[in-house]
Amino acid sequence: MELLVNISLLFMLSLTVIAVVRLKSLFAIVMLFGIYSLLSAMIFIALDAVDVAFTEAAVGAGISTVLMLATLVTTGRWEKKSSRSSFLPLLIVSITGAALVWGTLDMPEYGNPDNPAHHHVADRYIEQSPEEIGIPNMVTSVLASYRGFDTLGEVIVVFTALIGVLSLLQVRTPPSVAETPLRNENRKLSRPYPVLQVVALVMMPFIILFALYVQFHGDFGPGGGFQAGVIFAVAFILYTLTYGLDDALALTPVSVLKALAAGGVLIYGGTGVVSMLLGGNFLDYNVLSSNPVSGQHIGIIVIELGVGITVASVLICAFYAFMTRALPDQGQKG
Amino acid sequence: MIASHLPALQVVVPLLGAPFCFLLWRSPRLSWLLATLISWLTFAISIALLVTVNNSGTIEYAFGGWQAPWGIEYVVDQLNAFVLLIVSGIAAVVFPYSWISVQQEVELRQQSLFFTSMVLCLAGLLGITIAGDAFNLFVLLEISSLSTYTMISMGRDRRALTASFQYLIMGTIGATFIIIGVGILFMLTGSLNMQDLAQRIPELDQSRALHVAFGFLITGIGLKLAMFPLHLWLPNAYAYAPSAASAFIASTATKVAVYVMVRYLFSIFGVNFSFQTIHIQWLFVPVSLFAILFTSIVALFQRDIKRMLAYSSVAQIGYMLLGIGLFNVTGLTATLLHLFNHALMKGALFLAMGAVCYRIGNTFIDSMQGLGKQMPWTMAAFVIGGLSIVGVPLTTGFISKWVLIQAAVERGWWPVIIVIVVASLIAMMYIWRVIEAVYLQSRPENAKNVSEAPLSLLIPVWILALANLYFGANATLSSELAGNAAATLFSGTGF
Amino acid sequence: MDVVTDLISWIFLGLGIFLGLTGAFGLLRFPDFYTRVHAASISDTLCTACFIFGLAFQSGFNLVTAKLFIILILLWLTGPAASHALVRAAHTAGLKPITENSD
Amino acid sequence: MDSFFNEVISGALGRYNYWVVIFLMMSGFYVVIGSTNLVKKIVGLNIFQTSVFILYISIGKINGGTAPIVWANAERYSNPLPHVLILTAIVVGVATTALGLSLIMRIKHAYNTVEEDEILAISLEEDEDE
Amino acid sequence: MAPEILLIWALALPLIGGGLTLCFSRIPNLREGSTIVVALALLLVVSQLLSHTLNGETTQLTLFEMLPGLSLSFKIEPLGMMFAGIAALLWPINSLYSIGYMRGNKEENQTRFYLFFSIAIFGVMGVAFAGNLLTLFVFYEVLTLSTFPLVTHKGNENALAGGRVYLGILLTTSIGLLLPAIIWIWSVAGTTDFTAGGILYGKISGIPLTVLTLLIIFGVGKAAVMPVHRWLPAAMVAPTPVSALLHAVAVVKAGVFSVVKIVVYIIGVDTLTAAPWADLLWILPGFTIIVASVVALNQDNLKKRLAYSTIGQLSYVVLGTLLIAPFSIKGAALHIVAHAFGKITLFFAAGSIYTSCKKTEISQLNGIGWRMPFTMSAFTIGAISMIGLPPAAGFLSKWYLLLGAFEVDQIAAVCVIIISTLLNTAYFMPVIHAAWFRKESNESVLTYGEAPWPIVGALLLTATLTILLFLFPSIPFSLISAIPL
Repeated sequence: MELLVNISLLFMLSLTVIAVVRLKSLFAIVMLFGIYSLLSAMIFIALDAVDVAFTEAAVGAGISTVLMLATLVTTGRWEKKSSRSSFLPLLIVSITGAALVWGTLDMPEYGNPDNPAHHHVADRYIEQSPEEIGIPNMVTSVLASYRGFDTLGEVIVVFTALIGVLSLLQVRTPPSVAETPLRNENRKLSRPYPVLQVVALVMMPFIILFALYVQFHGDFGPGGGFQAGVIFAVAFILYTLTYGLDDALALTPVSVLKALAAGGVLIYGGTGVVSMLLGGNFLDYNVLSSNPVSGQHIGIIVIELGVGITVASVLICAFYAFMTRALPDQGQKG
Repeated sequence: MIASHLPALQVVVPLLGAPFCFLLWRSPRLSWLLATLISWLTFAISIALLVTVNNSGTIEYAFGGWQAPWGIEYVVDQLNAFVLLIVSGIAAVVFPYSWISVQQEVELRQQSLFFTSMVLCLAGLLGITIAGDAFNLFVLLEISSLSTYTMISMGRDRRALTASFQYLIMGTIGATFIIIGVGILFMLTGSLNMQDLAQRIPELDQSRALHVAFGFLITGIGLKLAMFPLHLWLPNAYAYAPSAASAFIASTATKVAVYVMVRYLFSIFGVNFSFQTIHIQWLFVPVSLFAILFTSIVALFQRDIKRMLAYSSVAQIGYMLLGIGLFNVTGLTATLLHLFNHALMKGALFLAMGAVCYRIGNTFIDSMQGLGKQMPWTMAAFVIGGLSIVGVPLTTGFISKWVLIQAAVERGWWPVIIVIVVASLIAMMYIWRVIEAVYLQSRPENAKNVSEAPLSLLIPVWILALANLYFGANATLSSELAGNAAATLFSGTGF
Repeated sequence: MDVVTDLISWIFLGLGIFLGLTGAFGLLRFPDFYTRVHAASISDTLCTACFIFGLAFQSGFNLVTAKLFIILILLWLTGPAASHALVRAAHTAGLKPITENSD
Repeated sequence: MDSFFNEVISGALGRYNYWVVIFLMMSGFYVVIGSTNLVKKIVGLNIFQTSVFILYISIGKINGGTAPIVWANAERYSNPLPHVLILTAIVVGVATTALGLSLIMRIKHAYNTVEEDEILAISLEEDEDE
Repeated sequence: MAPEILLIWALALPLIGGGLTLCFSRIPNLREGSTIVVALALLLVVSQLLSHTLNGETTQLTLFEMLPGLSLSFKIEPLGMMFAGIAALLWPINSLYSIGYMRGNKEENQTRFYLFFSIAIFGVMGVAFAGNLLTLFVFYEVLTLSTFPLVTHKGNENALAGGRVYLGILLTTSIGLLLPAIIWIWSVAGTTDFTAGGILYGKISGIPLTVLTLLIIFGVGKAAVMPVHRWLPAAMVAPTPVSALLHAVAVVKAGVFSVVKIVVYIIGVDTLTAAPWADLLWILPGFTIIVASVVALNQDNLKKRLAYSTIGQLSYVVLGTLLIAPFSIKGAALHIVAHAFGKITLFFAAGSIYTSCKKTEISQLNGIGWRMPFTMSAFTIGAISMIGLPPAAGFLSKWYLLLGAFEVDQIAAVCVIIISTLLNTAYFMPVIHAAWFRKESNESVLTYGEAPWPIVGALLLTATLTILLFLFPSIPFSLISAIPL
């Protein structure tokens, strides 16, 4: 059964990829990439990686695709025919692929419980993390505590991306209310997308609620700061898409988002510094409380919060920057 | 108490300093000041680390209190303490320099973002160097890469954008290759910790999968360090980035990548596997010899001096790989020495070009004619750096070449020596072009008259230029550090 | 499990499969954009509803059922809204539906 | 002979997953280096990376295991470590994508094209003009 | 003062001179004055060192130790002392001459001229006192690079083209041939220190030794053994004081000096004798001597003719060295001195003519002797020394060379020396003849007299020295006999 699911998913993935290679319509390619992401999220579930599936669906199929679509608005939807020969790339790819396949012959069998990968470091995570960390989701334990520094690094990567996006694409400063006194009335008169706006407004609280659930339930089930941050960002992306960038900017000023993005990193890093000050190593949550396990709890909750805040604000901010570039004169249309 | 946390602080200080730099976006000056402060602090930390390592041996630091291999570990030994010193030292010189240069070359809006990126890049590079965990290395690699792409894209020329994009694609492919390699290693050993991997890999000597992992890692790292012929991203990236960024990246980023290469070849895969099973030297030696000659010749024909220096960098990376390929302690010493020396010389040269760019707005050889009279100090520093590239005695470049030749002599590979000598001749020619234009031609009538660069640019330039002379005249310290590290790597005991 | 609930569940699932195939078939075979969206939106709403009912009967009455229903509400909210947005965008962009006279 | 075939089949069953993933990876890689449209390159990069993620997760899979969340009835759990690594890698991937896409938008603005060939041609002209 | 301190002063003084030149760049009188003062001070310092050396003291000094066993160090030994002595003696005279020349011809960029001149002297001091091959190499290159701005002083396309040839050949040969040779020596012997008797004994022999010797002969491009002589005529685009000091004294002498020094102190005379075909090596300079002399015959441009004469004369030194006979090597060393004084006189005279009447071709010189009697008298003395006739210094050195050639039974070499002497006569005599015995052509309406007094003073001094050296050769002789062979 599992084999069947696996094989059919892999088959569909292959089809998608072949379509991506062959198609010339960028729009179709981007949509296919979204599908590819969703399919791989499914395969992750089939392979027991629920957290990864969650993230892949939210990030790959969600944010990445949205950003790619925003890019397509400016760049156009069609790839031009290239005169370049495809021989060299094909050769490189074939050699690389052949090398990998050759390597697989000595690789441990897929799914075999005796594989070395499962028996050195992983054992301890599975056997001892429930006692050492005290939370059921081992992925969260490893992510936030055993390999907490990796996660700090990845928050910083997100933060770095924000720096890059902001330096490349400037977020528009919204026309202030004082400058355009008629704007609010105008908008009410010509509310462009009534159905969508209402739906969005109804959805938003639920999305945010769900984000919070994912944020704080990450210890027990799939989820955590990243996923929550992405979902949170999605709420505002939805709002932006239906109400326009100016309204969204009024709702969440960029300066606040920037401060939050930095703040999230600092919350995470600050936890590490505090643990250092309390006599432990950097990011050693044991010292945060008299009881090591509750210390781990506190630490994980705090750093997940930092992750969530940074990811959400970075993604929102980046999306605003993309929209500013994609729809440059939206503000004037009002 | 602080002393025991030094390895963490080395990376955490810039890592957490960056958000503060960013928060000061309204005042680029403040964020620059903070960045400079951070760079000095990290420099102090790396000196302290080097001293500690020399006195009491390898330091290990377990993040989160989780012992390796379960947690992430930082390991400082003689090798990476040395590299840390190079990176943070260059940062401590370049960061103060960047203010004026950035003022002129980067839009006001982007300035504090630029400084933030620089701090992030520094953090990333230091992290790569100090990391004892293969996957953590990847994460920090991405931090440094993303911030580098950002800095490059801030160049004024629109080609900066395409250069940055090209680098992004190549860099990401490289990073992906690295994670494929790490993934296979994990699959075979179940560990990500470098020391742990080093212990487990010898058991797998004949595994085809291990060979593939090796191939992917070397290719991935090769992309990052611009190993010929994977260097195509480098010249544009260095040429169009803002001067401060070029100087910083050129003198640190590829060095760190070379370090990673050395770490993987010698510490993780081990000398036996890399050199006696795979025979990587048979790849490195011909490739680097060809790279040295070819890119030196290409450099001869560049009109933009920054671009010329970029090609020269590819050639210099060739020397470093050659040192590895010679496969003896002396050769490795030469590589490590050249890491240090090349950072000094390329730093001085790029900083001098930044000063020129500050005054005349570009770095084309035609517009630099007769500049020797108008910017005597800047150009004198350039000459020192240039002589160092050529390998003139009493400059650092000579020391590295000397030791490299020594290594080749030990091997008895005379053709290698001939290539080195010929390449030095070519290097002399391309440096000479500049000297001739700058000193022996008069300033064209229509060219604008400029004055000497401001002191805040000159002082960093001269710090590096004098360092070139000092470490060229007295290389005992640097060669001892490099030699010890090389000997430890070869003995296989070291990590 | 009760045979009756199982049966009901499978009826729903079968209906869902039928509607889904219909929608997919329509998506491929209908002549223009608007009709295709129409076909797709059927699989969006009724088909998913059938699946969820079917699955709800499969799982019995517990937390999973509640979650399934929340998903259903979500899909019912977003599916039609998305179809609406698509059609509206096409209309704004000036895409004309095929009518009898258009040939 | 039979045993040989059995071996081949079981070997293939133990590796088909890797092989398909390698195919996906290489297709993505091909899109990156083979296409000239910058957006398509980024899409290819994402496919390349996502496929690597599948490879990692495949490494962590244990037959008969369940998701690594403590659960009373679980016999054995799949390996959580690759999951953690890939969570990180996904986020790194989206960060790179965002940066790459913003670069593309700026390139479009500066060159009015996102085709590598055309940009190269323009750049060559510029180099000659200087 | 202790010799070590003196040594440091000898190296530092030229640099100080250069610095002073820069400081006083706006006050020409002070600038040139300071140059002369520093040059005299250097002469004083070097003469002090000379007295130490004559007492048989050897002095060593390590300035930088870059890596263990790789250092920048100095060592005073007789041969180097002699070279330094010539340079120190001729620098003040040349400075005097330069002042006259540069002002007389209203050259531009005079500060740069004096600055690089000083740096070149610094290079010479370094070469002379070098304690190991590396140090020699470094200062050899300092000399090359610092003379480039002097060669291209005029700054026009012609000068730059000449300069490129100059730099190209010298750097290519030194880096491409000499440096590998140094590396080779170092890899074989483990050191590059100049040691009496050489350091290669038993370390290298057979064909490789011959190859190594060839690498050195051609690697030291400044010795201008054909075919690496092209730079010398090319460099004649330089102003005359430059040609005079640098191409009669500093640069070319640094070249042949290096050859002698390497043969004596690195390879070792005995070691070289044992090398295969060692007895044929002299053919290279021998060939150069003959060819250069023949070419010189056909040059109408006075400086060009002097340049080819220099090529030939340099090869005497190399020839003397490669005959590997004690007498011939001493003769070679002596010829360095003799040729220096003689050739600088000749160049000074050429510059003097150019300054006073802008004549550069030999065919224009008819009757010039009566208009510029001092200049042409000095020229005649110089020429006599070049030819090797008494009472000029050239006679002594040629005598020793001949003795050496007989000592090792190289009759062919004897023939070469004799034929070349005839050729020397053939290309110098017409000039002297024209200057004194031909009537000035009537077309010339220019009236001119002697050149400015600093020029005349300088050339008379050097001419006098040429004679004095013949009459009182005790100092060079005692130095030469102290060379450990």
